[in-house]
Amino acid sequence: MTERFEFHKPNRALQLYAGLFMAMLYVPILFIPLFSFSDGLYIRFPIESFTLRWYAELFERTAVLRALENSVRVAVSVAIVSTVLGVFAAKALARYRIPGRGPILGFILLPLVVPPIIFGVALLLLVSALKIPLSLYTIAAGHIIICLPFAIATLLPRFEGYDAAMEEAAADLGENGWWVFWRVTVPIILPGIVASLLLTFTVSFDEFVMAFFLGGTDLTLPLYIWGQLRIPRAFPVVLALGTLILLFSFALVFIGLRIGRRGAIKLVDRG
Amino acid sequence: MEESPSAARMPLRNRLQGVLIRHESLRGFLLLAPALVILGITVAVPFLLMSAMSLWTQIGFDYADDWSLRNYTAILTEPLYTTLLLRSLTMAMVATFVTVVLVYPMAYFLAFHVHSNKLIWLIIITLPFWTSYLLRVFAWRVILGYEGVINSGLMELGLIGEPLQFLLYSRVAVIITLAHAWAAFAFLPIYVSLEKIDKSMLEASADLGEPPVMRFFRVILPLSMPGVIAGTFLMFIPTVGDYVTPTLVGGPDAAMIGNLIQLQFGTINNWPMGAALAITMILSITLVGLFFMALMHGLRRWAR
Amino acid sequence: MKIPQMISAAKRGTLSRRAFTQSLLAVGIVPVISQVAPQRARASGTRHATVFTWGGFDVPELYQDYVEKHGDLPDFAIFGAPEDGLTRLRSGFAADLIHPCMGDIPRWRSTGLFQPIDTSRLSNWPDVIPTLYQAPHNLDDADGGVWQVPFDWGQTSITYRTDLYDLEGEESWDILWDERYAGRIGMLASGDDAWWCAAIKAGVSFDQIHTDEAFEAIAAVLRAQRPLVRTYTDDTSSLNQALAAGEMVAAMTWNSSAVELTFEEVPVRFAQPKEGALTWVCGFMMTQNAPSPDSAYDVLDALLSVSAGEFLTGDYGYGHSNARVLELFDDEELAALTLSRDPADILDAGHRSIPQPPEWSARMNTLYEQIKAGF
Amino acid sequence: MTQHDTMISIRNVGKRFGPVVAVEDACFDIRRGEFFSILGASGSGKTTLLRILAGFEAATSGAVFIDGAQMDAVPPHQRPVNMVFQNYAIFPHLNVRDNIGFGLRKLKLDRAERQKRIGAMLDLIKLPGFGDRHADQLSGGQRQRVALARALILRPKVLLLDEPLGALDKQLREQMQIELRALQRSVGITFVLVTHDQEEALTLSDRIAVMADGRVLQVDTPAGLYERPCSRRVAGFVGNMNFLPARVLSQAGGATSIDIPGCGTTCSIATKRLEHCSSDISLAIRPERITLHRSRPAAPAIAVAGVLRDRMYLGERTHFQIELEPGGATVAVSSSTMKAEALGTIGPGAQVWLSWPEDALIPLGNE
Repeated sequence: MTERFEFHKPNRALQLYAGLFMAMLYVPILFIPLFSFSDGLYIRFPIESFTLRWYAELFERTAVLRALENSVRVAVSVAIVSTVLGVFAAKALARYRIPGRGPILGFILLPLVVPPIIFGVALLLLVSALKIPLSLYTIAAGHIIICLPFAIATLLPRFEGYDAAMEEAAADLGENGWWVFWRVTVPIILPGIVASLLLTFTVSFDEFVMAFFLGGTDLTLPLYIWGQLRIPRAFPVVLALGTLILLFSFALVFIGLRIGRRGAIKLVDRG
Repeated sequence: MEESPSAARMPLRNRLQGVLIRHESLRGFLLLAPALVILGITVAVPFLLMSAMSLWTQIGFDYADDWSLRNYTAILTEPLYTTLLLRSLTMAMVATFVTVVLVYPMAYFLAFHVHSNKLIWLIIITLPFWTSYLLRVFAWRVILGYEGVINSGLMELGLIGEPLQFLLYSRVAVIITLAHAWAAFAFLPIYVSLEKIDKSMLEASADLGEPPVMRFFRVILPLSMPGVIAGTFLMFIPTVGDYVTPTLVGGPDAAMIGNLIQLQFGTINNWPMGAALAITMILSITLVGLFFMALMHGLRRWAR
Repeated sequence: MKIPQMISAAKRGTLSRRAFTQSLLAVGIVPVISQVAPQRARASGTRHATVFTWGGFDVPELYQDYVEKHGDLPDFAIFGAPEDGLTRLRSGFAADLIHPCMGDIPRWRSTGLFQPIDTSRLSNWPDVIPTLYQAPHNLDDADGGVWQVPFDWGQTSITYRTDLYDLEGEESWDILWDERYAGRIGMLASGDDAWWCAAIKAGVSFDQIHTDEAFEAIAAVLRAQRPLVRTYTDDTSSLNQALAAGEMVAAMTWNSSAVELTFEEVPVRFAQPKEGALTWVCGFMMTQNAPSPDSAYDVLDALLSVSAGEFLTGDYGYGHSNARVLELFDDEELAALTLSRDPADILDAGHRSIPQPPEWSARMNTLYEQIKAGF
Repeated sequence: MTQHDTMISIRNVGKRFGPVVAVEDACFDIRRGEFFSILGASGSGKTTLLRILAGFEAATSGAVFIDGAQMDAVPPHQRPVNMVFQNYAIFPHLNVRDNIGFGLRKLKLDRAERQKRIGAMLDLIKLPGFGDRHADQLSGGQRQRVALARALILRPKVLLLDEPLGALDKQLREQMQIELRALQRSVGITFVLVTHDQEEALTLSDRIAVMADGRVLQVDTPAGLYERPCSRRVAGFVGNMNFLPARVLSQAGGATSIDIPGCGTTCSIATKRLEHCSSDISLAIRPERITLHRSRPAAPAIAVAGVLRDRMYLGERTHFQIELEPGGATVAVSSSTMKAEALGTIGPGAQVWLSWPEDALIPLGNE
């Protein structure tokens, strides 16, 4: 590799800036775990005494666990549905000469640049016009809309990243479309699929605004948290819960992005 | 040579197969269909419904579907709506501008000065974006609060005698929170556009004796503009409609249009007005977006 | 195959198609095919009732009898304000019970979404304090039932810091309009409370509240207050936090804020303004097509029980509709909770809101939003 | 040619991608057991034609018959052809053994038979013991052999090869050419090779179709193409060729009288192929058919004077560039180095004479 002249020289000012930037990014988030160990009901700094009791209390609350269960159900279903649809759509976009490919891709990625409140409102209107009761299903339907762009954007580079001749070769060797898909396409794009599952799961798991409009009696975790934010005595428990969610999301996304490589970057590049 | 079976005598299955083989785009559309149908039903139809409803009027618990522009007239004439709309646009713009400016040097650093483990850096930078928005907003309450981290810290250091009040429940709080929450969205496209710049071209311009500062303004900045524009849009548009942040950290002067829309569908119970506000919001975002694009276009011409 | 192994295998590219298919089936397809909605096993075989209420009313302590009978808590849905809840019900949300206040009853009844409650099915009904439900619009003429079972009662008043707020003279609504403390006053964001309290402050008689003059007078009072307000919120947590921190010296609150802050040893008092506080009675209404009415009756009975009342009064500081609950507390304790042995003492001393038509609510809410936004 | 001998029949096949015409009215047959090449520059439509044969592209017009059966509605996986892809398309998630055995799933063989067949193919491609390697552990040549084995194990009627040697370096390419030819002889399957390398096509093929701009220009044996190109484009594509502008003076009987401007010579040649009406034509002549002289030769009737401009020593042969008249056309001459040495040391600027046998001139239209 050739020496990249000045870019190989460390730039002290930029390094300092990068350090500050990362601190600003993470410090606020780290206060959630920190205060989840505080004994007091109110947030006061510095923390006087530490406790684990909020975590213990967390596991006694059936409502939390139920909300967690609901969130997982919704997120798993959304992740699977949007990834499956994403695989088909990404394959079509990457492999076939489709008239109007640009506008179609734009339409699919549209939910990325529409405020979620608009989707929440619009879908609420649709659902109530059709007299569909609000439930976890309606939340899931809403989440699929915002997860599809993420799934497609993660999968599309995967499809574009390998030679279409692989699939042709499999067809040429006597496999029909379905078997080509299972024997060649899926194994090759598997990292993309796993990444898409993880990312869409996380997006759905954390989504609040659409769930707020589309949720019924069964609460997802963010809805539950929103309800609990108003109650002072519930509050430290919410922080404990938030800490666990943070840990969990971090783990999932880290794995997802690592597997999916540059999917997320490509995505924004297109947007 | 064998007689080829005539089309009519072929079983339907084979005929369909034949059609699919001959028409590649048809195969593509079949694969796309599930995604497009779902998006069509969940995006296009509700938007039409929303447009229709925005022309109705709420009377008590019922709608009068007498098709009038009453809601829009109210939005345009009553200061409440115009103020909130303008404020939302302004605050989103300020937050976006601040974020893009803060994020650019970081993206530059990562694109040009980091040579190994870029992926890990990228993951670490984007990680917070994937975690609960609610909790991130919440974290800022902890920091900006009256007895929050900043105030306690400054008091401890003896720099202030009394907690700063403008930190929480203010527009500043909303802008800081938005900037933090959306940093990743602005960061990625800028980074990608910087990363794409051919480094050898920069070496060439250095060879020609251009000083680094000029090189930045004449080569790097213009080449990264598409990323800056993409980042601006990706952050600006969703933030205009945000209502969680103003609710949690904004005070009376920081309410945004999203709050009002949400209220129309809740406490105020005027869905047609809510629909009209939502549509107005989309239209004004579009207008601002077009204006921004025109501005950028003009700037690029002028710079040439 | 365990998920971590699957992921690392996927990274190495060694995961076989069959293993992947199996994992996929295991992880996801089953829940997708079965159902998204939770299917909780019912000990009693009946469906749980869904209770649509404020956050904080979903705690096990209030539903002990129900849990004993059904083995688990009922389902909950949480609203920020009852009006949000009504909107949701109207958009097809299925709940059995919802928790509005007395003044809402006629308007809510007019939606046709509710059914009268047969009090003979409630074992605790004989203990319910009659003054809390004997309003003409609450009694069902046809079969003697009620539209709303009263549950909690209390006041909307001012919680102020006794150490930070320098009270001059008597406690009065003027505390929330005190210019010495500009920027350190907290207000409830919901018009249901704020508007009526402002009417008291403005001296508007509640039976005149629908008039244009009343609207103007109340709006003027609220506009005058706006520069003093730190924030408008319905979020008790924020108000308590701000009062505890001294960020606010006084705020419009319900009983619970003062009680909870006192528990935390914050020096506060729940004011008894000389003009009278806003008093309210809230309770539960049953929806017309309640999915599981039998369970809903069990919920109501549990809510009316003494054990629920003891918690509601002792921990939240709200009055409870069961007369026997008051016997558990001595006069001093009740006074500390700003409650009285006879609810009428409190309720009649203050002002109770009067039912208003939906148009009035819409006008009031819109106007209050404008005022909060600075117009 | 009887129908029995025809393996592939391409009938008026055309293919357009939107407004772009990739293949136009292709019409030729490929014989059973033949090593057939489609030669053309990139963008000539040769790969598209091959993909139409494999079934990856549907022809916009015309029909394709393989072994007598019409293929238009037959999807790729049901066609009796197999293909070796340009970059070999070795499945990255499978090892060599599974790559080669990929197509055997449908035959429902038992394990032993399966392994036997794969083992036989590994031997055939001289890679025994490589069965457990992954695609990324193989060299270019090895990949190519695996791709061949993977296609041949299904005993197709036709093997299609899309630039199979393009990714290899020169030495390996020459070695693989020999092996490929030997393989084709031993398995006796019809091979259809697509290439842009005329030398490769000439070396390997029984017959060649030359394509340019989507059209098939000529289908002939290598010798036929080399010696009797039917157009200037074909002539330019196959081997080196000099083109001299010329004018037809008269045509009578079997003889045509042609004037080559600038050399003051009128020559008559016997030809049947001069069918164009225009009198301006080109005379094509291979560099190796031209003889170089230091003085005007006596023997051949036609001799042209020129000035030596350049001389390149290429080992076995030596190349010369001769300018016929100042600023005019340049002619390339290739002569064996032995003969060139006999001319003595002549350098640039020297006056030389060119001569050729009469049948070396190929008159071609100026299209």
